[in-house]
Amino acid sequence: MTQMFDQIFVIAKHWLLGYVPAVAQPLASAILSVVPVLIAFPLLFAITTVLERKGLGRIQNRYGPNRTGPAGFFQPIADGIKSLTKEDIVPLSADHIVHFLAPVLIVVAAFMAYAVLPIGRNMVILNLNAGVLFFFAIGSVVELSVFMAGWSSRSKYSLLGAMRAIAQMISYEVPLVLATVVVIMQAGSLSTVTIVERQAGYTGIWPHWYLFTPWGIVGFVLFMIAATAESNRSPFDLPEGESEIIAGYYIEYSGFKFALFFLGEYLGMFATSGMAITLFLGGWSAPLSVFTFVPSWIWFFAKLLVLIGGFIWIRGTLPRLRMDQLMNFAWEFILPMSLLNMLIAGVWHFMAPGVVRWLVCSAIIATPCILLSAGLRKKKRLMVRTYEFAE
Amino acid sequence: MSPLQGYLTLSALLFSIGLAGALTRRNAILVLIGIELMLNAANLNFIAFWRFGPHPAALTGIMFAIFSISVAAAEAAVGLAIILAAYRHSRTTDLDKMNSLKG
Amino acid sequence: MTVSFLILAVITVGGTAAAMGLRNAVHCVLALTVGFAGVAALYLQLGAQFVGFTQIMVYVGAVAILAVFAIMMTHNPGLVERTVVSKHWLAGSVVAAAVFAVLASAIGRSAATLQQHSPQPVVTVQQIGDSLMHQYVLPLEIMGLLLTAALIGAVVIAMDRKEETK
Amino acid sequence: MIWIVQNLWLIPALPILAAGIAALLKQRSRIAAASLAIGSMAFSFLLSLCAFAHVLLHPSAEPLVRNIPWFQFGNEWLKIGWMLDPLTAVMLVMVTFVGLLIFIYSTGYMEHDENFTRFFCFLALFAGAMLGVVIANSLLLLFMCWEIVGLTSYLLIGFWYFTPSAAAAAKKAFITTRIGDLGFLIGMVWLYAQSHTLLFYDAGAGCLEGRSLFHLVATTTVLGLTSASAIGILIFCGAAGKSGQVPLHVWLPDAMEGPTPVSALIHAATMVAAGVFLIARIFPLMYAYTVVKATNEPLSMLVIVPSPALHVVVWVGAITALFGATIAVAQYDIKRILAYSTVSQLGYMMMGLGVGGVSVGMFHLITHAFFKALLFLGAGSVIHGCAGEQDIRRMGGLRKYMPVTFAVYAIGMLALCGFPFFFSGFWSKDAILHAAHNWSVSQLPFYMGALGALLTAFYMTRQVCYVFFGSLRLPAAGHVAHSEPHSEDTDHHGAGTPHESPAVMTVPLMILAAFAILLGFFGTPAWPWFQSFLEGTQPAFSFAGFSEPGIIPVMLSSSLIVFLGLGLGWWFYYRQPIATADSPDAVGRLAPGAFSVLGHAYYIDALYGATLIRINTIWSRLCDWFDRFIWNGAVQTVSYLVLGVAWTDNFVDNYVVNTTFDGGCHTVSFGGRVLALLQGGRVQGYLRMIGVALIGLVIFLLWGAKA
Repeated sequence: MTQMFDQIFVIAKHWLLGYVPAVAQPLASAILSVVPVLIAFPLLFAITTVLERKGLGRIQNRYGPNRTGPAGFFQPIADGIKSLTKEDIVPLSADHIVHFLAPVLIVVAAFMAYAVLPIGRNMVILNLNAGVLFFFAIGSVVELSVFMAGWSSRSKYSLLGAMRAIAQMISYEVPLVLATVVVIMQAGSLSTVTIVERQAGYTGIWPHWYLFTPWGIVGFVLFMIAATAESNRSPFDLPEGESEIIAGYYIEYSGFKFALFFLGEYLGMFATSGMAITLFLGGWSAPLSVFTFVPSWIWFFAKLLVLIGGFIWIRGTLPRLRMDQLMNFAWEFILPMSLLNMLIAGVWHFMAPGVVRWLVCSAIIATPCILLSAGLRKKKRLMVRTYEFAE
Repeated sequence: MSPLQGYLTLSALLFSIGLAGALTRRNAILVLIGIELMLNAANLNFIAFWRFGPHPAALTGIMFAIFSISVAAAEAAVGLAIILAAYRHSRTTDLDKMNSLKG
Repeated sequence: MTVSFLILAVITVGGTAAAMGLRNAVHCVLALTVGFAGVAALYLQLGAQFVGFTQIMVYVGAVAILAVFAIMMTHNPGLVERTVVSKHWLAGSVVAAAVFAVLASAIGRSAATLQQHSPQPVVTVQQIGDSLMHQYVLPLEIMGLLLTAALIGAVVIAMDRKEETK
Repeated sequence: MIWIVQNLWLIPALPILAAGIAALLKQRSRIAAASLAIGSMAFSFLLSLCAFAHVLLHPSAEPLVRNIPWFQFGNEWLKIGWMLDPLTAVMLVMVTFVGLLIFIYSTGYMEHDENFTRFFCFLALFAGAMLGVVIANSLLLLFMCWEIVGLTSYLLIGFWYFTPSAAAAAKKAFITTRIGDLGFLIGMVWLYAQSHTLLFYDAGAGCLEGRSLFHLVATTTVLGLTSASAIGILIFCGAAGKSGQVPLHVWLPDAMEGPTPVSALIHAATMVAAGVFLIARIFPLMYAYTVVKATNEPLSMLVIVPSPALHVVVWVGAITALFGATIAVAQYDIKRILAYSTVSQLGYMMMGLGVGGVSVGMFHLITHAFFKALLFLGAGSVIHGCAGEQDIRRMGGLRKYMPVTFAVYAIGMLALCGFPFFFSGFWSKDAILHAAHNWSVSQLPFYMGALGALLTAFYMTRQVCYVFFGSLRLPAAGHVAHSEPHSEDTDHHGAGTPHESPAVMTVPLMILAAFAILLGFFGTPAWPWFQSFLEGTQPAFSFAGFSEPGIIPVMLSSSLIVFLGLGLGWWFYYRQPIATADSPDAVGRLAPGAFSVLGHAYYIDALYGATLIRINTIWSRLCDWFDRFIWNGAVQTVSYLVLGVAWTDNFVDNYVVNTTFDGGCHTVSFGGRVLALLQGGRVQGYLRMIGVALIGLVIFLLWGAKA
């Protein structure tokens, strides 16, 4: 029974495929596996927007959207209608083709990233041998589209915003990849499915998630920080800043294209969160062996929602960084720590299991972390933003 | 015409396109890009020969491609850096104007 | 000679040709990314997954962005470019065409020797990693050294000398 | 092997290491330097105690040695090493202990000196080198440490190098000792040539062991001396230089220019003792003469059938003893008096070595080390208290102002005089006199020694009366004393009222005083513990020791002499107290001429200045002239010849070679210019060429290869 629920989508897909002539079957199966993703995640995006706005409202001690529909839950629909019906303004001097391609490309890239995410047991669109690599390769396309957006609309603000965004993305892509390397070292595979299966076991009731190892914790934290920066979310939302470069690289966009950018960003955020879940939080596997009866895909989305909640919370509470602080943070703290983390993964791999291994690895990571942060704080390179003229 | 020949012809075409670009463009950056294209063509050759070669079990072709890709990356970085320096020196990236060894 | 190959070939050649032909440098780079993507797709078609993704990551993700940055930094609106091609463009294109002709004829002549059809080899990342770590470990190390040197060298070369004089 | 013997090298190594570190310290880090030196010294002292205890608990006739090959030359290894035997152990304990006390004392004495750190660096180096001398088992190693000792003594005496007299004294000390060391060096080389080793004890192969001794004695050289004796005499030159024996004693009084702790360290405890110790170390060599004459007698018999070397030692010692004592009578500088008394005491030691063997000499050395260190440090305390005043005529009545110093000084003085029964000096000096009395060759040394003892008592009494009794004759603060530039002079108590020294100075004094009293009882004839310890036999306590022939008379006579000396001193200097600083000396009034002669130390320095140094200067002038005109002329001519050759070469180059060469160069550069046309600096041009070349290559490969 639980099996049934777990595999319900797979079963449904095969059932549907039964009605398709054999010639068209590959195409049909591809469509059948892609379309649900194309539906599910935009829905999640809609829910997330309203959740975020309400959550931020609560954090900032005000009501969020609460007019449209029950408790304002139809707000995203209203927004969608609005952005669809708005006039699509393109600057006269803009490079029309590129200006049009940019948002499309960003959304397409964001969607392609889902191809390798195992949403549930046997529920991955294509099980690539180099899945993780694919994921990051696609992620790097986003930068290009951002540049296209910024450059094509012939505006100083957008160009500067694009430059900022790209600089930030490139500098945080390095630690992002390095943080995943530890998992790859341990799992010995680049295929997301394999990585999840490696974590799916249990000792007693406790799962074998990579989160529960020193390098796992550190890697997860680093990965999430880098992911926050990758998806331009607060406190790293430098590319858009009302005070400096108004809306950043999509300042010249309006109506549906703007919505597409919005969508693309959130999809990218979901994708990285999903990757984080796959790499560190055991993908679709249940957190405790007693909960295995709950279908795997539910677990995946549950974890995803938890991470999104975390994102919202951080956005509501943390102040933004300055640009230089952002860069220094990336190159002087995150990068060394992730390199060190790889070392620890190696040590962990070659030491005998036991308490000693834990202590040694934790010590190796903890001491440099403290020293480095202390040193940077002494050099005034790494601080919370100081408001020079306010206060 | 065998698939291998197709790939080889394609790579030859890429190579000559890159060469043409490198020979005809003024902008140093685009010249560099043309060279990158030639490298790509070479990589395509490696892969094609690996694929249709006598014993693909040996990963020589792939290895060579990987290494040359990384070399290309390094080369691009250094080359662009040099172009930047040259631009800072003589406010242009026009190769016809950058024709003296010492400024 | 499959259809997919032809499509990819057309995309690639078109992209690269546009990259070498367009007037606007940024357009060139964008078209170039299309060409790179096409090459990556060809790799995938040839069954070299890893190389294909590496290609996308390195070229689309890094080299293209780098080139774009370089263009942005070296673009000075002061001078208007009458032409994008250099003085000797004719000689250059002739040479390029001759090279293609020679190579193509060589390939055509060697048609007889290139007839064998081997089955699609499956190569996992595992194998690649193993051979990188065992058979090709020395080239790997040298590559790492080269990349480090290139990193530092690029930074040093591109660094603005004015800061030192300050 | 026992760990202490294994690690004996640590004892000198530690202070030397400390010196090395202290040399790197900054001038201001005084605490660090002092604690380094003192700490290392204390550690060495503990180690020495361990060594001493080991020797005490496991007495063995054979010394424990540890030899390590140093380097190879020719086909034989040069070995160095260290050894542990009663002699070494005793010296180690003495040097480290006294050194430690002196170090501690110095922290107080030098506290106002700005070169504090340098001072302690030198002190530590000196102590280390001295310890090296003590433990060395190879004459070469001993010699090296010996030279380091010389160097450091030079540095320390000239510590206040900015006072010309100190610099001169330092040079004098260095050069004088060098003269002695020349003999030492020659003797050493000769010894190596004779018995192909410099190790003292090396499991039968050492140069102080039977085989080589027999060989040395068998060969006779000039004046019918056995080579053993000749070598012994040569080495004794070195010992005489270090130990200030006549005629090489001149440096010792001048060395008083150094800081007082240095004087104590150099003159009381260690450096001067080094000479005596050297003789004691190579005693078998000196002694060997007779061994073979009566082959069946063991080495360690006390009644000596003297060898010529020992003759020399005895006579030099006796002369020095008397000589120093006489001079000391007429000195006014408190430290010079002590210096001359040291000279005479060293004479006693040498004499003791000669007439009574190792134990007698060494016993006096040890006791003397303690009470002379006590006296010097006491004198230092007096000088310190009197704001750098050294002239005893300007002191007086100090016993009221510095009672502690007075008490300990009195103890030291009595010990030096050899006050009967209660002071160490008595027993050790008595042992020497007794041995001299039994000396088979002549009685003269005994009488000289006795006279010396009388004078010793006399001049010590004189000094004490001058310094501590009578009325205070310290001048006003305006008059700043001559030597010892204490920066503290003008700081506090400049008014001229003496003050007691701080505890850090007085405590070591008390300790030394205690030892100055007690040590004597280890060597009484009744319980000759020390002698038997040195000879490795078990001490037996019996008053029968007194019943030996001649002991009682000698003792009585010597104590009588002492009392006589004290009485004379009292009569001259205490009965009518010295009123003013300028009032002439009591003895001086009796015999002014003799007194002034004594006051100028028999004009020995003047004599040397008139003879040796004069000759030396003339000779050096001669050499200079020779160098200037003969050699230099030769060099000049050669250089002119070379110049001529150079000129011709130059000509040939310019007008023959270059013309052809330049032609070649021109053609080459022309070709280069032609080829350079290809390199227009146009990258694409190069690239085009490459493309063309590629085409050519492919065409060749395709069509050309077939043909």
